[in-house]
Amino acid sequence: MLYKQAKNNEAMIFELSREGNRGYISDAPFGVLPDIPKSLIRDSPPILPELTELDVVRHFIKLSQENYGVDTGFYPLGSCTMKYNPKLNEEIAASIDVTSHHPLDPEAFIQGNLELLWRFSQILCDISGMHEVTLQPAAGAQAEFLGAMIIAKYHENNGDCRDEMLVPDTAHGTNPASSAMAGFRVVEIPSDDYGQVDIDALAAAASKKVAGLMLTNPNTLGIFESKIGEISNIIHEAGGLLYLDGANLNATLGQARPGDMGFDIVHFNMHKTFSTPHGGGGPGAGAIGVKSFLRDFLPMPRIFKDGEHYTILHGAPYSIGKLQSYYGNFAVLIRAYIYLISLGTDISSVSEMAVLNANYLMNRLKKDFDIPYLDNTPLRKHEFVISCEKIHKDTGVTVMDIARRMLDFGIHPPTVYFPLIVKEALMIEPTETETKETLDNFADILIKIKKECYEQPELVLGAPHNTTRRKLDMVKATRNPVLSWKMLKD
Amino acid sequence: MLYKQAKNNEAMIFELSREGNRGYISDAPFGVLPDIPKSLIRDSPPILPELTELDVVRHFIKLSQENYGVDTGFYPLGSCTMKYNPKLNEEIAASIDVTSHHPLDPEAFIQGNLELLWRFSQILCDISGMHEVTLQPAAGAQAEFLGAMIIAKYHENNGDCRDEMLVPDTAHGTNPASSAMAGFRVVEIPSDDYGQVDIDALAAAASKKVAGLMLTNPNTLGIFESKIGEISNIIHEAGGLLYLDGANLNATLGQARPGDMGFDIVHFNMHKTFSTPHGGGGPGAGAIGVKSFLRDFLPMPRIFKDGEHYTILHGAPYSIGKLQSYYGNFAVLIRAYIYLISLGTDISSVSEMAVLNANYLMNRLKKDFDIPYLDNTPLRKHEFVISCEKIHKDTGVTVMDIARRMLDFGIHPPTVYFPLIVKEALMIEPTETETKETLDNFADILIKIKKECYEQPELVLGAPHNTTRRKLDMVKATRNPVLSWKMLKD
Amino acid sequence: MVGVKMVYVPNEKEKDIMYSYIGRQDIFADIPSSYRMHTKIGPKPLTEQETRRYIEKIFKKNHHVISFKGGGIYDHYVPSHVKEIVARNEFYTSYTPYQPEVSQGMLQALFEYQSLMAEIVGLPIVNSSLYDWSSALGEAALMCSRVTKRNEFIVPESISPERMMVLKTYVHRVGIKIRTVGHDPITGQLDSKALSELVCENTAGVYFETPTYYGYFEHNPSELVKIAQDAGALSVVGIDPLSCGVVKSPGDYGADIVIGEAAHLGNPINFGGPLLGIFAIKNDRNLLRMMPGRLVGLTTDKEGKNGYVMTLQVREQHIRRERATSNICTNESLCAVACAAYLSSLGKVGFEELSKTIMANARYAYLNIGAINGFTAPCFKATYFREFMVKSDKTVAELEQALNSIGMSGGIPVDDHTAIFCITDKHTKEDINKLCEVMGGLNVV
Amino acid sequence: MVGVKMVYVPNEKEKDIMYSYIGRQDIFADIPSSYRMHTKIGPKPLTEQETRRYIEKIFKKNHHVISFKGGGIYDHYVPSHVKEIVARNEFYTSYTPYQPEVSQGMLQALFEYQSLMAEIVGLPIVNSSLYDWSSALGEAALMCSRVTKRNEFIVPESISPERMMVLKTYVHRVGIKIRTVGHDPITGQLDSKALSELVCENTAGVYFETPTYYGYFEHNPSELVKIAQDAGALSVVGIDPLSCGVVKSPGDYGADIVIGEAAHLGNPINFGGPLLGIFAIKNDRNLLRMMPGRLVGLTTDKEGKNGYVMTLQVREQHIRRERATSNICTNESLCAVACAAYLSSLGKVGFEELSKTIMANARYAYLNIGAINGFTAPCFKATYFREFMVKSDKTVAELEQALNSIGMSGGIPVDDHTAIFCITDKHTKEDINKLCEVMGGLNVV
Repeated sequence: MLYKQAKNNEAMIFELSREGNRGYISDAPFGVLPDIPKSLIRDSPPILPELTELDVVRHFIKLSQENYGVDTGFYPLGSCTMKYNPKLNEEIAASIDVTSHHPLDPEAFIQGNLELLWRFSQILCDISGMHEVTLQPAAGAQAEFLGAMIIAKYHENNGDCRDEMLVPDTAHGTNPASSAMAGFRVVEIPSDDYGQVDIDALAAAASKKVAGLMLTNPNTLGIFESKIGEISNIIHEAGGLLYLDGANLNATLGQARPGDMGFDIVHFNMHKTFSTPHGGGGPGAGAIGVKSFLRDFLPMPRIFKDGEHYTILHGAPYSIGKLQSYYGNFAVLIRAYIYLISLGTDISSVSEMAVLNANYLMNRLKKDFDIPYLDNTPLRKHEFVISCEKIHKDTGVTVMDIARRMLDFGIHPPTVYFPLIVKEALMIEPTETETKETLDNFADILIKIKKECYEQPELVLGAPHNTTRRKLDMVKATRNPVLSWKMLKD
Repeated sequence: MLYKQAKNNEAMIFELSREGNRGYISDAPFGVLPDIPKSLIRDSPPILPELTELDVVRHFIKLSQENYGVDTGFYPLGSCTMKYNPKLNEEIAASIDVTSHHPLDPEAFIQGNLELLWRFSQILCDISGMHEVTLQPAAGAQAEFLGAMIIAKYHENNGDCRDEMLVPDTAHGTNPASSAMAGFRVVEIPSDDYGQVDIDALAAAASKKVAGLMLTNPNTLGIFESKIGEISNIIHEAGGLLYLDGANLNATLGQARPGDMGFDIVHFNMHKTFSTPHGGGGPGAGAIGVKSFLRDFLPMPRIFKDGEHYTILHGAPYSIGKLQSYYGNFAVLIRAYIYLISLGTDISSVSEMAVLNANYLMNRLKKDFDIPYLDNTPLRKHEFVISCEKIHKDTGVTVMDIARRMLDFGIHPPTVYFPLIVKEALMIEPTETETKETLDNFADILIKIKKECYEQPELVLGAPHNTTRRKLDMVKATRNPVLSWKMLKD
Repeated sequence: MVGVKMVYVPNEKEKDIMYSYIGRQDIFADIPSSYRMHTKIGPKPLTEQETRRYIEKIFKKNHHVISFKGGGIYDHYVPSHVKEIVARNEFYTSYTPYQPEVSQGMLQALFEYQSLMAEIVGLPIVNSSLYDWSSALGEAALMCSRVTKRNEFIVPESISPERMMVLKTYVHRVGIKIRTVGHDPITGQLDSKALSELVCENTAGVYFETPTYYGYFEHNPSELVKIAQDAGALSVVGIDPLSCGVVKSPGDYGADIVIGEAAHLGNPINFGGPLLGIFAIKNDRNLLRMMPGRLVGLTTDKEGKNGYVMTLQVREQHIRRERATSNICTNESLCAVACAAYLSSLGKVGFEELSKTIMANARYAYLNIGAINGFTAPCFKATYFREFMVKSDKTVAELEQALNSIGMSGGIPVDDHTAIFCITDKHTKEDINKLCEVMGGLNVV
Repeated sequence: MVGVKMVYVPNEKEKDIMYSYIGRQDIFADIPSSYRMHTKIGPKPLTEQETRRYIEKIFKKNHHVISFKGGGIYDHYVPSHVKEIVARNEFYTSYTPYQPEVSQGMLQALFEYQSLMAEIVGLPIVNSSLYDWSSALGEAALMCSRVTKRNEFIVPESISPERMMVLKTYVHRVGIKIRTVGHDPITGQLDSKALSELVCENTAGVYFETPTYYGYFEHNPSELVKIAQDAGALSVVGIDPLSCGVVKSPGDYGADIVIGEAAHLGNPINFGGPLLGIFAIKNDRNLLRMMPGRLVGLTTDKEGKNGYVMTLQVREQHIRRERATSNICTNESLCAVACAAYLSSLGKVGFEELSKTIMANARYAYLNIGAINGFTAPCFKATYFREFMVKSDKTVAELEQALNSIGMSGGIPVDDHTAIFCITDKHTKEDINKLCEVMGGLNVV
């Protein structure tokens, strides 16, 4: 039986506007408006739509039904770790204790919040083997930028002028982008036949210009960089720093610690590894852990424990400064903290099942699909990558078509066309929160779609059939950008 | 564009069970289990399904998407007053103040709750013109039963043996059912050509055997019983009491008070008149207001204000006793109270727009549909009733088919086949919270469906086409009842 | 505040068009003028913020306590995800699912509630809820009388006074007589000999509770059921469903009707309401025909797919009117959905675990209380579930005062020196130790 | 507690089958053994109830205060229905909408956010969010430099110190120099003469804020924009969008880029995060190509129906890598949805009303504070929005202490005797009167 997504044919909110309707009314003023210079006054207020509370609710509830989340189905989007978002965390994050404090309120009034942040950073240190953690980055990419800035600051501080950042060819796009924002020239390191960093190439690249290496481990093929010890030596001997892109930390939680592997800087994604919801794109939250020799470069503010009291350090001479206002995405961090204290030592079962699920699913599929590097590297960690290149050559069906066809079965497709080194890549990350039945069902569907590619390619090419919208015209959207109601009207 | 409801093809929850999975784990015991006699011990625990938290969430979220509520669309279900349920009320009802108190906790600890109940009953008195209100009934039907019991008790107390309850032929089914539960013989009073109580028939029925009349005003045709003064005189002169079925109070809020019209007892439905959500069938909450001469018959407990303190009266000699445990459906009552204090004097705009919406929609439809009693009684209050008898005769399409066809347009159909005195009745109550556009859209669709009945009857007869399930076999369900997983398995 | 109504009432600017479309300005002209109001009633309208401040100010007059009161209202922990499920707009803003094709979600959820509760009580037919345990008892008495055409209903003396009052209200006017039967002063067990003597050709039903209002189980429920059935009466058993994780279900010993309270399985206590009345029967076509309340059944749609409908509606008031099996219409559906989500989350193992935990923790409490000088607990030689009687030298009022002073609320009084204490999964060991401390201190002073 | 993990991690009983299916027992064999952990790390697992108790115990160490601190974090009331909307599972548990056909809900909601914000700022192109105002400023500086190929960025001296620090971090390594321009000591207005002298052929962008960090408006923003544009630089304006209910929008006076903070429009303050950075530009293809952040656009599906997609992704890191217009990936989408729901609820009239209310209430506050002996407020001759500087004879620390002692938190310090106070729609007249009372009392003592 095929899935069918709701189609509510909901108009744009501006079209629902009717003069005189109100959806929220604020308190009447108790003060009197000052005289405002005429030149300052807006000619007419912004033309926001006018709706009742019911109109607004119905509109967005209908829209929500036309969206797909982890709570509605399997979401094996590779490298995004779309695990279940526990509801206790949501409830606590919505409580007044989390929502209502101003970050600049007096220390004495926010001791609970400071304690939570401090305790959380301690747990992250324990898990990662790092020595201090900052929770300020609003997201993984901002954490990467921070990591790159710390690398820069470290070398600057040593009077060492290094402007190259090494990045493997399997890296997330944010790595080179963040490096560039931090003023580095990006040097790409190729992968070897094992789907790992080519050690020779790395050694060749490791010069005095190298500020550091941004490594994802396990990498985006789901392959653990087994020569991490060697990599660490090469980079450190060249005077560079070793940075872990922690996007894939879910694979090693409680099994091995980046700090022990020689990483100097690690970033964490709360919305990947620690189960905070992704909100349709955000907010997430990031964190950066560093070894002790880098702690002075961390951004402000830092929180310290002083007996039973928690204090805030607002300035420090070597700090890189600030990345964003205040303490970071507190409401997201608190969810991650609750997740961690709830699981406690069971955290290792998260990585175990994440890895077991990925390997089980890969084995379910390996007869029917090409899995690059499988002969040389038979194990994966939390995710694995299939190549649909042969299907494409044989039938003309692209991996994007296959992805769209999966939608008809009520499954969110895996990541496509990434990593870039695999052609027609399908990057599958089941996560630990899914049952064996869900994995088996996914495998059956993917195999069925492969069959369709050969027997009824038009079915796949015409997909999706059962979603709110059929295949959308991306080219039109780019050629003639309509980005707002204002642009549409004009 | 036609609406399409989601189809998630969700299995029964027992089918999702996998041994060893857990969705909630309670704290470990700190005590030790007593020795339990073997004969007492259950052979094996109940076979409840085993799921993770994610499994449970996903299952019920998917089910919810296959349901239709006010928040997803227009719901003009006659006599049910499916108005918008304001979200502030939901948020407050979920707060710990509402959820966490035990009804028998010491008076001093629950003063806030007692005050809320007391204040609420005062507002209901003001609105209805009654003298005391009890909030105990769990629902409208239980309130009716209480009303009937009070009528019985009143006559008993007077040593007056009366065993007939008069009920108009337009009455809700609960009126006769509640009367019967209270030991009354039900005597039906016919309607006249104006769609109102036939005064002559009423006068003829009004004997010394008559305990009371249960009247709905406006009645279920949406027609105000204009001769209410005469009705009141007839009943009272016969020694009976006049009871208002308050299901349709939304029509007269702030416009006229049942107390002023001679009603001795009034019931209220929180989930109709006062915007509390209906929860897919409940919980609702009821209330009964009485004139002062009946207050001693009210159920226990009663709440009194004593200076700034609120006290509970648990027993009284003439009380009918108790209808259900404790104070009634507090979490529902609180929502209704918030609604009322928020609207305050604006409550009359609720009834104005409810009535205007109904009359507007009726006028939009009167050219195309038969509306009984319209010639004699051109005004309606909050609802109106169409007869689809002619369409049925002409095309064979029943009003139930028409109702099912409406589902394809994303609209919940009106009540069908009620009131019983109108053939192929369609009972339409738009409520005040809907916009003119929604009404216009509804009218257009109903007219379109009428056209379909004549031009493409198979389209209507085959409806619904776009809902989670197509037309369901009611006869099969009755002939071979499968009422649980246990019955299905066995 | 002017305009607050507009948030809930639209069409402010379209009113004129609508009035002129219908061709009249006074849409209340059919209300005799003597009844029409010419002044507005009610308080000043409040904005959302003002409303919240107003309510919160009143809430401040409540005080949160650790309460040991039960009596059918058991304050269990509700997992966050259960709350999130019943907060789904499509569930909570829907009406009774009269249009099944568009209401499969609620219907399936209710079918699942019926099914889960059926597993627990051991009977295959459970309605989709009644208001509460008390009114379920009233309905059960009425049903027994309808089915047997007899007019006596036997209940234990030890029944909860709340339930007894409600029962009396329900049967008062239809000529059903309530008879009571006592219990053994040592074991608390229902006096089966007295019951045997009480049943007769007028007995419509025999009701007993296990666990009883005093908290212990009937150790020989099958005997009680048999006495009823041998007399041609129906047996009605009242239960705390959670206890069925440990003890035999009423289905195991052949009960005809099972009632009880299930609100605590997934719902907060809400100051006593809404609750969730269980009503279950044997698979007996005659009983089914006479049963009160709504039933959801499985059927198929025109494409042959499984689907759910409300069924056997011919029993109900909206069709059968005064000959209906009950007047119930609105029930407690959403509480039943919460219950279904909660029970599925506990699962087979978790349900048994929780059932045992309650029993073990209650034992911890009564053993420790019983060990305090001047206190006796529990008071009967029997197996207890979650509630138990505590007798004390001091009066219940003195004890209550001492507990209140430290933010606790003691048991439900039975007499001047006896109260029924209740343990839920929210009580910690520390709570009980603190309770014992106060009790111990009371006697020292 | 053993087994807690099972709530989140399934397959406990199927692990063996799965291990044997893949034919290996050690799935971490690829991690060099020297790095593998042999002991479990972390605290004892907690049940849901234990977790809640643990957290609530820590929360008790917080104290709720009435705070007059703003600085970009404005504690506005969030209507209940807005919270309910963003709590929809389909919204909050979804990823970035990479598969548009199945993600129309989030895409349309984000398109609506972009559209609503476009109406407010008066520019047609708004991205679907950045992290916050501060990082938006950093991105704006980088973009100005990219677009103009110049390397100086001018900001007002009066900029918030938080934003200044973030800006410096963002531009530190790419060779952009920050230059500052002062303001008139009486009117607070940006020194347009100095600015005219400062702009040159190296100027990539000129940034100013209105309302400023000190709370008043720039009265001649179009002049400032013109100075920038005449020098071939881009003008960047930082705003509180709510002020645009009263004052001209940056679009009205021709700004090229608008940034600001919108979290307070529909989101709680959450101890400062998440926030909601606005980033808007003129309709200019060249600027559009260089813009950071995600954009949702309208298109059609294969049946010709309107639909939404993320568009112009070629600017982004996952395609363009080191040549991307920003590294931003995860943004603040759900906060943007809340903002869209909130703005649609206020509507045209409500937005203007609220904008004026804030302004009027702030005036009530500064007039009353200014009337207190020993206090000056506001400190510049200009039109104020919600924040204003208060100078006092007593030190800020003394004032803060007095306020803290009655559960209030005063303004954000500027210097020893000056602080910036902030008014939101949560402050009542009573709050402000109480504030004034404390201030008045302070000088008496």
